[in-house]
Amino acid sequence: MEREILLSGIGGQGVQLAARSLAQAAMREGRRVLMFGTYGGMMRGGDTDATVVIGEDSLMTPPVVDRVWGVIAMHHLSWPAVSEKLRSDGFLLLNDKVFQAENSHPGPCLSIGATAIATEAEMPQAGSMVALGAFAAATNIVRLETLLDIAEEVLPSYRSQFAEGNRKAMQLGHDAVSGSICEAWGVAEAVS
Amino acid sequence: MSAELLEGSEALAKAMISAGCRFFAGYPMTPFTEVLEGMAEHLPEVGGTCVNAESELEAVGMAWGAAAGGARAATGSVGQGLSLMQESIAEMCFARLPLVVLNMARGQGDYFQATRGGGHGDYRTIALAPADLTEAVSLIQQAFYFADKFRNPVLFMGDYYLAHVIEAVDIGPVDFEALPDKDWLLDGSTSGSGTARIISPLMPVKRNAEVFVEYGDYLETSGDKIAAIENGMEPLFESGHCEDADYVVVSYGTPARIIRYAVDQLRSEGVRVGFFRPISLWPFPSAALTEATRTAKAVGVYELNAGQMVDDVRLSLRDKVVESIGGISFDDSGFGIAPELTPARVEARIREEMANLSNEVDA
Amino acid sequence: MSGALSRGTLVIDVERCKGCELCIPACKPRVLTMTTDKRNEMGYFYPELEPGCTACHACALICPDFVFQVWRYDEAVAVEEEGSER
Amino acid sequence: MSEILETATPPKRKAKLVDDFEPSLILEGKHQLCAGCGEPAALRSTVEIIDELGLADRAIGVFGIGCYTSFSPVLDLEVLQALHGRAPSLATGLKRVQPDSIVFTIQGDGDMVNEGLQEVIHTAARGEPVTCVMLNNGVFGETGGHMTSTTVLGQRTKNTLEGRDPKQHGFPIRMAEMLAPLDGVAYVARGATNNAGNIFQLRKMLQSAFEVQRDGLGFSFVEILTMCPTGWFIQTGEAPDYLADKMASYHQPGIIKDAREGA
Repeated sequence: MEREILLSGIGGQGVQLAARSLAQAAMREGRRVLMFGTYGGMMRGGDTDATVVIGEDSLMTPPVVDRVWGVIAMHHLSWPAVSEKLRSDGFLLLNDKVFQAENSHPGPCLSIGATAIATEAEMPQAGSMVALGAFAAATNIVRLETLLDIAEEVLPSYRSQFAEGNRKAMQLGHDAVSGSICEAWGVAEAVS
Repeated sequence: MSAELLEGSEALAKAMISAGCRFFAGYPMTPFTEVLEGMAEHLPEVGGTCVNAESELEAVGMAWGAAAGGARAATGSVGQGLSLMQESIAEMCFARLPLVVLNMARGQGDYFQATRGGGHGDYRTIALAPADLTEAVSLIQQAFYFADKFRNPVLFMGDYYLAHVIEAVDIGPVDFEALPDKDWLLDGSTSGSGTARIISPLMPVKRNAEVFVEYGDYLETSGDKIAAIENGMEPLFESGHCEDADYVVVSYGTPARIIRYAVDQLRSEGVRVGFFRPISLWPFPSAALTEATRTAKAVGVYELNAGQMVDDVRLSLRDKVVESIGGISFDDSGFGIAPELTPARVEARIREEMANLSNEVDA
Repeated sequence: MSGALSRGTLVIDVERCKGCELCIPACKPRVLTMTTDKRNEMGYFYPELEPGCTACHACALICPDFVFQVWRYDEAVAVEEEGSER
Repeated sequence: MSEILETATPPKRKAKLVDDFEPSLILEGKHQLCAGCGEPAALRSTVEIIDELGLADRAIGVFGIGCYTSFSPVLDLEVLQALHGRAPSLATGLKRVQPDSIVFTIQGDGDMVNEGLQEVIHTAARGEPVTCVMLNNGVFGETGGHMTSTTVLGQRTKNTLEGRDPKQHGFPIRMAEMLAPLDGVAYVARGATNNAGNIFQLRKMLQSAFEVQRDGLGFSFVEILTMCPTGWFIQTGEAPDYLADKMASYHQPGIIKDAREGA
C-alpha cells in the first residue's frame, strides 16, 4: 500500500520542513519514503508544495504523482491544481482562516486554524508543523512520538534552535484533534 | 553502511565523497547549488577541499589542477554553466586527465552538449544519466571509476528532480576492479631529475623523452583514445516489456522513470508497449536498442527538448520509424519542472501514438 | 690597457646566436663586439671576445639564446698576456 | 683595436665554470623565439632561482599560452600546461591537493590581463600560496604584435598602427599595482630584463616571491617587463631603451608590496 500526501502552501509557512518531518518520521517507523518538493526562485511568498509518498516496499512511483491520498492545504494559492489531485475518498486538512477558497471535497475533511494556533503560541511560522501534528492525529500516518523524536535531526545545524518550538507546534496541533478521522493504514496495518 | 534519508543533492555529495572525491569546486546555480552546499559541508570532514569558485571557468580550472595533482576531483553546474566549461572539458580529454562533471540540468536541453560537446577537436566524454536516486549514487561512484580508468572526463547527468527528491539511499563505497597507480601525477618530485613530468593537451612528454612525440602525432592519437573508451566499456541501459512490444518508448533520466511507470500501467492493461532507457548516453547502447526494438513497429523517443537523443536513436535504428514524442515542458520556476511530465499525461501520449500506429497498420 | 686583468673568459656558441646584440651594452668592461664581416650559418653577425672579461656573466643572463659559457679563472691574468693562451 | 680571443673551446688555464650554455633546469636551450626576445632571460632567472633556493624537487610550473609556451617541454621541471588565461585556477587546484609543492604560473600579459584577468585577481584575493609570474611585453607576441591590456599609450601595434589612443582603445592596466592592495597578497614586484642590472634586481624579486610561497605567507606576484622587438617594430638593439623609455615609465619597476616581517 502507498499513501501519497501533498502539502501545499506559500513560501514561509514551513511546508517543506513539515513534509521532510513526515518523511523522516515514516522512515523511522520502518516504511519506504519518497519526497519531492517544489518552490519558486523566491524564498518567501511564492507557492510551494511537497509530495510525500509512504509505502511498504520499494517505491517505483516517480517524484511527480497524479493522484494523492491526503492533502494539507496551508493556503489557497494553488488550490485548483491541488484539489484536482486529491482522490475523492482522500483526506483533506485545511488551514482555517488563512485558506479562503471554495472547498467541495466530498471525502473526509478537517478544518483547523493551524496558523492561528501557531501565532497564538508566538511561532507564526510554525503553522505547517501544527497542521502536521493535527494530520498525524487524524490519520495515524505516523505517531506523534516519532515526530517529536525527529524534530531536531530534520533541521540543518544552523536552525537547530527551532527544534523545541516545532515539537511544541506539533503537540499543539495533535492536541487540537479529538481523535482519528481517516485511518491511513487501517487499524490492522498500523505499525506498532 | 545502512540507508539514510537524504535529499538528492546531499546524497550525490556523500556518494562522491564515498567514491574518494577529495577536491570539488563549483559556482552556485540551482539545482547544482545544493550539491555544492553538500560538498562544502561534508568534504572537509574527510580532509578534502571544496572551493567556492568565482565562476564556472575557474571551477573547472581548479578541478583540472587538482586532477593533475592526482586527487579524485569533480565540478559541475547546470547546462548553462557547463557551456562555460566546454573549453576546459575538451582540453582535459587531450591532456588525458580524469574528472567528474555534474550537470544538474534544467530540463533535457543539454543532450547534445553532453554527447557532442561544445569544445574544440576530436574528443568524447562518457555521459551517464540515472533515472532515480538509488541508481544515481551508484552511478556517481562508477563515474569516478570510468574517469580514472580511461583518464577522461565523465559527465553525470542529473536534474532538478534528482537534486530535490528525498529518498532513503545507501551511499556506501562500491567496489571496482583495481586501477593502476597514477604514475603521471604532478607533485614536483621529478623536477630537476632530468625526467620531469608534463601534463599538457599539446604534448605528452618532455623534449628529452626517449621517444619524443610531436604535436601533430599526439593529436592523431585522439581517435585511438575515443575508440579505446568505446571498446573498453559496455554501454549501460535498462529495458522492460520489450520482448513482444509493438511500440517501444526510449527515454533517459528522470522522464524515463515516469515512462517506466506509465509503461508498467499500460502493460497491466494488456497494451503491448515496452521501454528502453539508455543509462550511458555516450557510448550509446545502439546494439541493445536494436535488440530491444526487434518486434516494434515504431519507436517513440520521449525527451524534454525539441528532439536531441532522437538523432542517436535514428542512427541506431536506421530501418525503423522513429519519432520524437516528447517536447519542451517548463513551468514558471525556470528550474526544469516539466508540467507535461506526469504519469497520466505520459500514458495518454503513448496511447495516442499507439492508436496512430494501429491506424497506419490498418490503412 | 696596462695593468688591466682578465678574470675570466667565455666560450661562445656562435651558431646559436641570432645577432640581437643585447650582450654588447650588457658587458660592463666592454670586451664584447659584434662581427661586421663574419656571419654564422643562420646568417647572423655574432659577438666576439676581447681580453678583459670579468666573468660577471651579465652577457649570459641577458642572452635570449644561451650562447655563452662563462668561466672564471682561478688566477686573474694580465690582458696583454691572455691572448697567447687563454 | 684589441685582439679577438679564440672562444670556440674552454680555456686551458685553470678556471671554474660559472654559467653553462644550458642554464640549470633547462634541458635544451636552443629555441625558435625571436632574436632579442626578453622571455628566455625571464624564464632562466625564474628557474635558476628555484634551483638556488633548493626547491627544484618540489616545483611545478603551470604554463599559459604564448611564445614562452615553447619552453614547457624543455624545462627540467614538472609542467602543467593550461589554457590561455586559466593558469591561476589550475595552480589553485594543484596547490590545494599538493600543498607541499611549489606551484608557479608563467603567463604573458595577453594571457593574464586580457584573457584571464579575473582568474589571477581571485587567486590573489584568496591568498593562494602560489607564485604568479607575468611576462609583460605589452603585445600579443605570438599572434605577431597586437595590443594587449598593458600596451602603453602611444605604442604602435598591429591593431593600433597609429599608436594606442585612450579615446579609441582605453587605458592600460598596471597589473602589479592592481593586485598589491588585496589582503591575500604578500609580495608584489615588477622587474625588467632590458639590462643586466635589472636582471640582478629581478632575481632578488623572484627569490623573495618564492620564499614567500615556501614560507606559506600568501600569494606572490612578479611582473617582468620583457622586450619584444618584433612586436614593437624596432631593431633588437633598440629594445632595451624602448622598454626603459616607453614601458617602464608607465609600468615602473620596483618592489610594490612586501608583507613579510621586517621587510
